[in-house]
Amino acid sequence: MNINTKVTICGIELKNPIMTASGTFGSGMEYSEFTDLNRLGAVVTKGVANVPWEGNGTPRVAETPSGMMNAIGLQNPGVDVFIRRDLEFLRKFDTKVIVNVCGHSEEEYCEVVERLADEPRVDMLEINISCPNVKEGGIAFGTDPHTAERITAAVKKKAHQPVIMKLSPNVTSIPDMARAVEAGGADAVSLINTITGMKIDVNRRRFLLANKTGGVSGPAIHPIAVRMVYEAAHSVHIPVIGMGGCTDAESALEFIMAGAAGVAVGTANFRDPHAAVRIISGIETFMRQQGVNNINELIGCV
Amino acid sequence: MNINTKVTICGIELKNPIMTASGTFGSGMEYSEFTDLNRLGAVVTKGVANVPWEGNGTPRVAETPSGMMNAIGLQNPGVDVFIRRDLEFLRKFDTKVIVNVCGHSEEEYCEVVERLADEPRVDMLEINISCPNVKEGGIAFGTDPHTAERITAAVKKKAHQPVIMKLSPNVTSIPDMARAVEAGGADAVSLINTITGMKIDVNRRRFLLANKTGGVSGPAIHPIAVRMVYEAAHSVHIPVIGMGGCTDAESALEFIMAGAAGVAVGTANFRDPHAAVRIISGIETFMRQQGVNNINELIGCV
Amino acid sequence: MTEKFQECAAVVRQEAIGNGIYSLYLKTGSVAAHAVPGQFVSLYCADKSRLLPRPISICRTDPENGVIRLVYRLAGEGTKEFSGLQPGDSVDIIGPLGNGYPLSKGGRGRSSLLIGGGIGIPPLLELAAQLEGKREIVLGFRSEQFLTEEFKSYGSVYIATEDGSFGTRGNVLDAVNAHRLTADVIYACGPMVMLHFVRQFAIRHGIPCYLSLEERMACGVGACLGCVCKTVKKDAHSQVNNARVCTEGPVFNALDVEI
Amino acid sequence: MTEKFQECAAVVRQEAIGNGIYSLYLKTGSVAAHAVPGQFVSLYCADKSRLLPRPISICRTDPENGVIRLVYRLAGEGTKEFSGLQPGDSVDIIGPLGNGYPLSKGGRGRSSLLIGGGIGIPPLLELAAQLEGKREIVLGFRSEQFLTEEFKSYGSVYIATEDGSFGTRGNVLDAVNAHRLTADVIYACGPMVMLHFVRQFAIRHGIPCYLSLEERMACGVGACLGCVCKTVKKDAHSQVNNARVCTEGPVFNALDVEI
Ligand SMILES: Cc1cc2nc3c(=O)[nH]c(=O)nc-3n(C[C@H](O)[C@H](O)[C@H](O)COP(=O)(O)OP(=O)(O)OC[C@H]3O[C@@H](n4cnc5c(N)ncnc54)[C@H](O)[C@@H]3O)c2cc1C
Ligand SMILES: Cc1cc2nc3c(=O)[nH]c(=O)nc-3n(C[C@H](O)[C@H](O)[C@H](O)COP(=O)(O)OP(=O)(O)OC[C@H]3O[C@@H](n4cnc5c(N)ncnc54)[C@H](O)[C@@H]3O)c2cc1C
Ligand SMILES: Cc1cc2nc3c(=O)[nH]c(=O)nc-3n(C[C@H](O)[C@H](O)[C@H](O)COP(=O)(O)O)c2cc1C
Ligand SMILES: Cc1cc2nc3c(=O)[nH]c(=O)nc-3n(C[C@H](O)[C@H](O)[C@H](O)COP(=O)(O)O)c2cc1C
Ligand code: FES
Ligand code: FES
Repeated sequence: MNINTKVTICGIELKNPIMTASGTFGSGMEYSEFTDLNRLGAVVTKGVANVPWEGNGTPRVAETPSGMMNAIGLQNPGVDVFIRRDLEFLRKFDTKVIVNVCGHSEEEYCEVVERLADEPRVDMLEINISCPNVKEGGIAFGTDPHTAERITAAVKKKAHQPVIMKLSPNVTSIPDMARAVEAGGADAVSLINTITGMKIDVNRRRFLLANKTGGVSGPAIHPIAVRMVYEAAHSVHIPVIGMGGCTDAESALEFIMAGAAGVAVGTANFRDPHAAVRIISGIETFMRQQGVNNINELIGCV
Repeated sequence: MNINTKVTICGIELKNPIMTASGTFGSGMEYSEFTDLNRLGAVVTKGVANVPWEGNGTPRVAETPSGMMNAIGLQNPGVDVFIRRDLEFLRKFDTKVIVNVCGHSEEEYCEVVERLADEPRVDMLEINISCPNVKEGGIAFGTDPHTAERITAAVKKKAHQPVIMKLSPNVTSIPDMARAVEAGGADAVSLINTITGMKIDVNRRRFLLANKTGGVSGPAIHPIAVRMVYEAAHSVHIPVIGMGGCTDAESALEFIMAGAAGVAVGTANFRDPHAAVRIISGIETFMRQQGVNNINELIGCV
Repeated sequence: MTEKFQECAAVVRQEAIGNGIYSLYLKTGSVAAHAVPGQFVSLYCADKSRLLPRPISICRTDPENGVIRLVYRLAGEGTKEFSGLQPGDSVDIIGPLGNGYPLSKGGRGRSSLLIGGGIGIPPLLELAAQLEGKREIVLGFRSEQFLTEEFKSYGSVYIATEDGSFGTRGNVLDAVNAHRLTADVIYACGPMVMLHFVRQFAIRHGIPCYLSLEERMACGVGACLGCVCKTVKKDAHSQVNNARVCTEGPVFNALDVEI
Repeated sequence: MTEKFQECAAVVRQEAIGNGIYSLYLKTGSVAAHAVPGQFVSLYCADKSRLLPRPISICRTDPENGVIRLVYRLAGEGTKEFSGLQPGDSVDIIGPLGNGYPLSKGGRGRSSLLIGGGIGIPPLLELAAQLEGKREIVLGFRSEQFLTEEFKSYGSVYIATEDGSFGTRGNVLDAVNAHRLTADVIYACGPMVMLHFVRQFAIRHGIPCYLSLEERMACGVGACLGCVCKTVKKDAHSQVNNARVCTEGPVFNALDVEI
């Protein structure tokens, strides 16, 4: 059977809907030892800012039941080194490149977007307004519809590539947030970023993470993410990229059937460096078994 | 070593902070075959309405990674049978009784509270304004601070027992919600109710639960719950009761150290009917090992 | 209702008795001694990511040795875990759960028709063994059979297979009709759609009929209200037209439930 | 940096070598052949509720037979799971990870001081075996010793115990001072507080010193930035004063890190 796994998001054709989730895959270099980046629909890079960021103190990661918590705090080498080193590295691969952008202010986001505007290696931009681990910017922008709309509009003015706005799950209403960024001109939305959590070391009576709180990711949050992806897909007309606990073909297909045109694999990489490629193969097997010729038939099919 | 596990919540003394979470323990009858209810700080009953409720269609439950999802939809026999049968049953035990109350409208909540007002067997009321599985009432009241405050004030007018308002995690700001119910006159807050999730049966391309969405509970949500309990405890002056994925002494102590005066055990009962009693013993062991005489020293100690 | 126990049961032995079908013998403390036909146990998984106990019907009980036998089909991760259990291992269980079949409706001097479909067949084996009167046993399979030989010790066995590879081609009712079977009472267990038609058959022929239903469960002991089925009349416990499959069931009088 | 492999490793054998201390031998495809002293592997748990790989240092390598030896202490649920591994079982691993100790700093004609504390001791064993010059080895324990006999094949061993039950009462530096030990290079692994004082000692005496650090990890391969330590100078990869323990480390020149 001839199956077609190609999806088109904002006019960009991906060979399949599976991409890596920002911050869990570096810029592909580390995992390229294990996995063939050419198999991926896209690589989404770690968030990059206008200048290098130090990130938070350690411990920065902790395990939770069927999940993990992180408070990296968006450590990154800054956009200049990113372009010189990371984008250069990605040039070698036949996959799409989505650059995740972070900032403390509208200006900082815009500065990065401008710097990337003429980089041919950048296929799309994902604007992270939902990081729970930085004090300013990040989640503060991602939990208020008005701010989110304003930032979207500002970024869109500078961007030469399609703009994906990355939403936070830490909100009362996903539809409100999705509609806000759509109104601001977003070309797509991605969700979910991590859910804010906390872990306490009871023997030492103190927080396990230096940052006190961290973002929960992994299979634990998958059912919550699927619900939110479904809500987003049913409230906007732009494409939705789903993520949160995707570990196998089944959990990826849940996102697709809930309405996602793309699916990002994050924490699962830590458990299995081959996760993304394994998921792609699994989806192909599913399509063959179920007689689905075109993956687009499955998007939003429930 | 002589240890004191007694806590006082709204002037009611509990022999220890461990209670059952509403809806996971019936009214104690079913689990009394396995576990000694006299050991519990309190039994929190399944939500009760003014009249019998049918609840949702089936399937109503599904497993998720380190958690589960339910959409019971608050099936209950109505307050009359509840008083006659369930309260009567609980009379035999030396534990506190907290009655969880649900309704579709302010009037319905008030009706139940009035019916219970003069029941001596009811030590406290827990008002569920956070059930994600009913269309009206429930979560609709629990995600808007103004509505939550109004309902709290209305219920307080009728209640003869202390009123605990049960908060939803499906909100942008827990502090806003906690402060709203405190302003409405709540004597305590409890949290978290379940987080709305969705599961899709990919082979059949349809929702796994008849209700489409359900509430996620269990260890998967524990770090999220601890964060929210911490936030609540740091934004109001009334006592906080923590719940969400408590399965062992350690996870209970996390809630206590985050600021909870009481901890409810829910989904863990399904994995182990002895869970609550095991947790109580575990806390006692911890206190002995760490030389903690009085559990109140641990409340909010991080 | 029988007394319930939570136990750590020792694996006596386990064998594959068909394609993805396993037969597991567990040594219990009290469960075997208290179980009646049609009851089930719930097995807890060792893997901590899987919280909910898995309900599995009791296929045979050996109260003297405290052993129960379960026959189950690989369905997902939980049953996959159980399929790896070996003598020396143990598994946490809770049971016996549910009500079981009313034996007194059949028995001496009366004829019983036992109808089982697929993985609904196992609980009928202990029932067939404990009933006393005439027993006609109809078993429906997709293709491959299991347990049929053992049923032959307790009555006449009629087979239906979907692909016609053995017995009547079609479903259990096709076999019932082909052999013009009838009885004083019908006991059935199997997929919902089969039970639906068995129920209609029983009502049409005015035969008392007991159906063992299946529903997704959380607690298994009646506390969570996860596992209800629709009842014709208001249920005494729930005060609505819902009964708990794990507690009022899994066996219901066909006249009492809407399926 | 060496090449990394994800493998399913077969358990050769496992034994308890102390109170809650286990010695595990794994047959690997390529890890053993590529590992250098001071590198580690990460072990994945079978239980699906535990996602993150557990970093464990390589204690010995037997490249000819493809076997690595790990020595670890029961710390929580993951190591508890590993402690149940038996010959015939297998475990998923990834490695060798990290940089390892710079062997050339010690070696023939030069003297090395190896300082290990508690569960930081195991990786020093392969280092001691591969170094060639004079080796003085200081091992610190709370009370119970492990691996000391094996170290004796490779150099002079000095013991410190917190409770004074053997050797110098106190910490490893008390033993270093008591025996007036010095060397051309120091290699150390152990708790952060021990490394802090070893670093100060080395700087004070102007001895080149390599410390193996520990930090909570997620990916173990440099992708997540979970495991950083503070560096004195701007790190080339991060462009800030942070280096990844799993990639730039776990072994750092004492002059380069702030601990
Ligand atoms: C009263 C009763 C008796 C049963 N007796 C038997 C038996 O004797 N032999 C047998 O093979 N099977 C029996 N089943 C079905 C059996 O419970 C499921 O096949 C099993 O739970 C699947 O678990 P899993 O982890 O392998 O599948 P998964 O699909 O991974 O399980 C995920 C969750 O769904 C639940 N689930 C999945 N399928 C079913 C189902 N069909 N019914 C109820 N819950 C389900 C599981 O319990 C678990 O909570 C019975 C079910 C009930 C309700
Ligand atoms: C580079 C490196 C080498 C190590 N080498 C050894 C060794 O040779 N022998 C040995 O016994 N231990 C070693 N450790 C510590 C070992 O990783 C932890 O003891 C182990 O991960 C605990 O896992 P657990 O599931 O039993 O504990 P849990 O506390 O249940 O683990 C929960 C989470 O915290 C992490 N964690 C807990 N303690 C530590 C710790 N001390 N360091 C890093 N992560 C931790 C776990 O990996 C897991 O992700 C090493 C650590 C690092 C970073
Ligand atoms: C260690 C780590 C670092 C992350 N860094 C970023 C980041 O830089 N930018 C971003 O938008 N999301 C970041 N995320 C969020 C992920 O991209 C993803 O949204 C989330 O982890 C849920 O997916 P998962 O459950 O598959 O990991 C990070 C997540 C993890 C675990
Ligand atoms: C099956 C089920 C039924 C529930 N019913 C109620 C209810 O009637 N009223 C209520 O306030 N909360 C109800 N809850 C929510 C729990 O009381 C608790 O807040 C939640 O499950 C989180 O705790 P846990 O993770 O320990 O289960 C229910 C939860 C479950 C799993
Ligand atoms: S499974 Fe909980 S009531 Fe039946
Ligand atoms: S653990 Fe991920 S970078 Fe080191």
